[in-house]
Amino acid sequence: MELSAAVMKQWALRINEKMQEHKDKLSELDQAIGDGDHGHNMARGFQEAANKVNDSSYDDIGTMYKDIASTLISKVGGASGPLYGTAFLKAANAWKGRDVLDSEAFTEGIEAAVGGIETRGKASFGDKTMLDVWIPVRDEMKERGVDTEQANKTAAKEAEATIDRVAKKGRASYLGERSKGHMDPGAFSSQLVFEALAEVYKEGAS
Amino acid sequence: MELSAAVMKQWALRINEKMQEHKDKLSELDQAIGDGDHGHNMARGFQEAANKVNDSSYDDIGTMYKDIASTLISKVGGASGPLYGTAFLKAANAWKGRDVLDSEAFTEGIEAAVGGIETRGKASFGDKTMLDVWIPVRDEMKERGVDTEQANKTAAKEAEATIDRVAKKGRASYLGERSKGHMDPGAFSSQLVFEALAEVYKEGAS
Amino acid sequence: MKKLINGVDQIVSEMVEGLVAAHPDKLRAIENTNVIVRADAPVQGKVALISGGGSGHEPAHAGYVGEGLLDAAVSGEVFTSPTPDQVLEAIKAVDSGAGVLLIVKNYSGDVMNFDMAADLAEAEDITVKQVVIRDDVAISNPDDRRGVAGTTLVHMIAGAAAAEGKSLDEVEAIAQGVADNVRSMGVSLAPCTVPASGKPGFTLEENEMEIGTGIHGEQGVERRELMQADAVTEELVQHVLDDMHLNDGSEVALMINGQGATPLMELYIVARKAIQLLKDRGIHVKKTFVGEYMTSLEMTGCSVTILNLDEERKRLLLSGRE
Amino acid sequence: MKKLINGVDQIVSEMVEGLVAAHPDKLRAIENTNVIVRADAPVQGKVALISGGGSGHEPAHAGYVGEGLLDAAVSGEVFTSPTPDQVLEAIKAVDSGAGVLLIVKNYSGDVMNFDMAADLAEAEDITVKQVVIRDDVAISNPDDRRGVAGTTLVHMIAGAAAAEGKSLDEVEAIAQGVADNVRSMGVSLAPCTVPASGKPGFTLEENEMEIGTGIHGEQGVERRELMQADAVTEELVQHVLDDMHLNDGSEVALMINGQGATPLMELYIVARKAIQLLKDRGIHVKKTFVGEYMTSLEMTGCSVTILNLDEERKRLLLSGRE
Ligand SMILES: Nc1ncnc2c1ncn2[C@@H]1O[C@H](COP(=O)(O)OP(=O)(O)O)[C@@H](O)[C@H]1O
Ligand SMILES: Nc1ncnc2c1ncn2[C@@H]1O[C@H](COP(=O)(O)OP(=O)(O)O)[C@@H](O)[C@H]1O
Ligand SMILES: [Mg+2]
Ligand SMILES: [Mg+2]
Ligand SMILES: [Mg+2]
Ligand SMILES: [Mg+2]
Repeated sequence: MELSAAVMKQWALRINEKMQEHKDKLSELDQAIGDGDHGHNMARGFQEAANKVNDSSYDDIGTMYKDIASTLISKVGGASGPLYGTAFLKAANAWKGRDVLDSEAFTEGIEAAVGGIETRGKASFGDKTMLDVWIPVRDEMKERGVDTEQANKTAAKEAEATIDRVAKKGRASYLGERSKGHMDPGAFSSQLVFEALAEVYKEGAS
Repeated sequence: MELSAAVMKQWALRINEKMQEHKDKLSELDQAIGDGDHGHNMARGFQEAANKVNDSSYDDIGTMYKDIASTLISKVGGASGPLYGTAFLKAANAWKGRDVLDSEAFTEGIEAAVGGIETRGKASFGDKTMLDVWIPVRDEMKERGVDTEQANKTAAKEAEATIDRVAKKGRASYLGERSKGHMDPGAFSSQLVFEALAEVYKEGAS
Repeated sequence: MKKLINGVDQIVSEMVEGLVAAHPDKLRAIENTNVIVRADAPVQGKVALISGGGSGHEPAHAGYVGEGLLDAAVSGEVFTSPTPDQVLEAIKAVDSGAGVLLIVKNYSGDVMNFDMAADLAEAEDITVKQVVIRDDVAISNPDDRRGVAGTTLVHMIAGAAAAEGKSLDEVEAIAQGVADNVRSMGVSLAPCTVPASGKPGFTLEENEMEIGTGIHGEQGVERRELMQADAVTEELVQHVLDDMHLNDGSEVALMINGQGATPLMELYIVARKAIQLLKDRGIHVKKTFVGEYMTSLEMTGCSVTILNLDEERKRLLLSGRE
Repeated sequence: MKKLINGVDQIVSEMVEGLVAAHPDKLRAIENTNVIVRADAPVQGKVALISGGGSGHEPAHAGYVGEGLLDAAVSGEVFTSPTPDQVLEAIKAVDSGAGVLLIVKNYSGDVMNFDMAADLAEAEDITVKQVVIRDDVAISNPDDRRGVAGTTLVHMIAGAAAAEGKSLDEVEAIAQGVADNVRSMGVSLAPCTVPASGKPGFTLEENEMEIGTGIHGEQGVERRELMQADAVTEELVQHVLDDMHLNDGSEVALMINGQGATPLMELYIVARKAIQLLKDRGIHVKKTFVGEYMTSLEMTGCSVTILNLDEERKRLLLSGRE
């Protein structure tokens, strides 16, 4: 398994496409248990990140993802801005100086990303946040190496699993038991991140 | 034709009953071309007037109607308070010292009432106000003497006739052409005044 | 109807109780009335100012009672002029001998009830003058125009004049000067519900608005297709300016008044465009008010008010209270 | 969705333009940001106060920028915390060397974004402190509580302290004292519509209300049958008092805050009952605020805030700006 700078660029662009496509659904999920802006936040932020990536050329994947992270941090706001921003910033640090990522290197980035989300947001697995998706994906990668198809499946399954949970962090937590029965919007946007990864890897490999 | 103090008392009480009964309709008419409070204004004011009349005993019709007028002036507010209040105050002046009213005396009161409304509100016949009812009733009384049944019929017909008019005075005038197609609420409450008169006269005579 | 009230009949009296309970150092109510006066009324030697009308326009009118503004406010039932006896109570409570100015909005009901009160006061040897506000250019005939948000600028400027110790004639002339030079026009996107009726005053489709609405929840002079904020603002400002004689270099005060339910955010978007439009015409905005000054319960919409300033009005407005 | 706007994407920037255009003597915007600062910032020798958060809470936060209050306000998108770089711009614009206090409401987004900004500022050698407001007793765990209307009392009291020339540590301690002693609880009768989504945040039947709502148009902690104003007030006040340690003789400030579409008339009816309830318990209300201080767009409803006053807080609040 190898991910070139070109594929990593495609990943960022594809994430953006997915966020645009699912913007309304993401906001609807957020409206049910939050304030209804997650789709707009994601769409706004990743659009800017995609523009940034398109306007520049990168050999260094670290530099590319640092730019993506800074763009997210400065354009998204809300809870998801610092969280996605920090995630990609930490990953970028791990990917610094590389123009291609093998399974181990990619996993290091994901590990760093999850660490960043945890430190920033102080949530744990099961709190019905984006971490409910990121943590199992990371665990699987650490154990078996990167399998993007598998990561995609796990992300989808784990996003689904947030439906039955009671939110412990973020706005949805204010609803207490009433947060049950709805998928966490950040979990779904995270699922889209790994769905994008599987797609671009497959296209890049073929 | 003669109206005793007892019948004149009944008139005031019957007006109140009619205003209570048609309160919602009066407010609905006002909602269409005004601010929707005419029924509440009339119901509030005439209820207080009825209480006043019930709590006192009068030989002098003038004194009785002066009390009714003061009550209306101090309890109704809006446009209709001063107008109905002034109308009955002027009539009360004309009826001062009398314990029974013949056709001529009653007509003098109605004439004075109409004069009061005209002076206070500066409206004319055809402006789509209560005067559209009061003026024809007065004219008929002056011409042919008091016929309460006829006054009732004329009032109903003239209230109906306000529907097609464009309001020139009061809140409804702000709507211009849009005021067409709705009966003037003050015209309808005035119709009720004469409907009450016909009823109590008939009952008193029988 | 969803309202934080206890019963339709207690609304005004409970509001008055709340006002006085919240600001006991500033306000006092006259027993058995809905009249609110300055706690220190009558103020010796000062001309007293009274405003009032139906309730439902809060902060008007009781919110303007205080130093440098009104001496009393008379609150009728919701959207119903108060009765002459209540106005008389207010007059008697605030007159210090220097005379009383009644600030009256040009509605049949207000004009008649305040007029009757003035007659009653004159009979008790109190000198009373009246100024009638007719700022709503939605009505074409100037004599028939309603008094709307511009009334609050009369409170401020005449209030400042009275606080300076000016005589009744002087304060009246200044108030009349404001009344003659102020114009307003409103737009509504959604109606309000008068508590006594329990139903919205009218219905509007998702893409409709009413242009030229007054302050009593009535429909406006025309129903129109909903436009963007800038276009709406242009329409209102143009309508108002068409009725004024302003030149390049004229100085004005501008008020963007919310009708009750429109977020301040939107009022500032309207203010932004209104200020641009005036600037484009060379008109100098010396003071801008953005907020709720004269509401129509929870109506959605706003009005634009422009006041032509002369030196005296400018001085009084900029030095006075809001 | 019926709003006086030009487009969903321009709302915040046009509001900021409007604010500055309306009050050019008082306010200034930092170019290419939605940061509003005092026109005379940085004020030499004075500790600077910054508040902010998503937009849609107007007059919070930009409406509190001015002498004796905030030095800057940072506006995010509607109901979305502003980004760290915008907060950093604000910090840089207002720091005079005396240090900067960030007033942050306890929402994940606000906390994280302001925290990142504080880190960035420290890296530029600016001394930054933060006070996090958690006044919403609707949430039972004190650590998780949201910052709501009580935040504006921090603006006022910490603002007065900074204006007196107190040091950053002193101002921080005073602000923290307010934060520790203020409690709020809200109720909503109707939702609001976030412009970007275009649909109301939730739906309520004619006889339903949400108890324990925050300030972002979310549902509350519980849906209940609509009650009369007095009963609602009793519930809110009791909930707030249960979380405070007030005695017979305690002195407090009271705030009845409208969520956006509730007429001032109704807020005064609520104020009346709240004051009665406090009086019954021997609690002295030294100052009452009734109006819109921290809104949720055009949401219908209100919140009750009670602040326990010590001598210093009382002095600063009564002498300071509102
Ligand atoms: N403390 C946290 N830790 C991890 N994720 C969080 C945290 N708080 C919120 N989130 C995630 O952020 C998402 C909401 O993001 P968004 O709607 O964009 O921001 P906001 O909540 O400020 O409106 C939630 O669905 C959740 O997945
Ligand atoms: N100037 C006037 N002259 C005669 N009648 C008038 C005048 N103005 C209003 N009216 C009458 O008053 C009625 C409205 O009364 P009401 O609704 O109680 O008062 P308001 O208009 O103050 O709400 C109108 O239907 C009309 O008949
Ligand atoms: Mg959200
Ligand atoms: Mg009416
Ligand atoms: Mg009325
Ligand atoms: Mg948000």
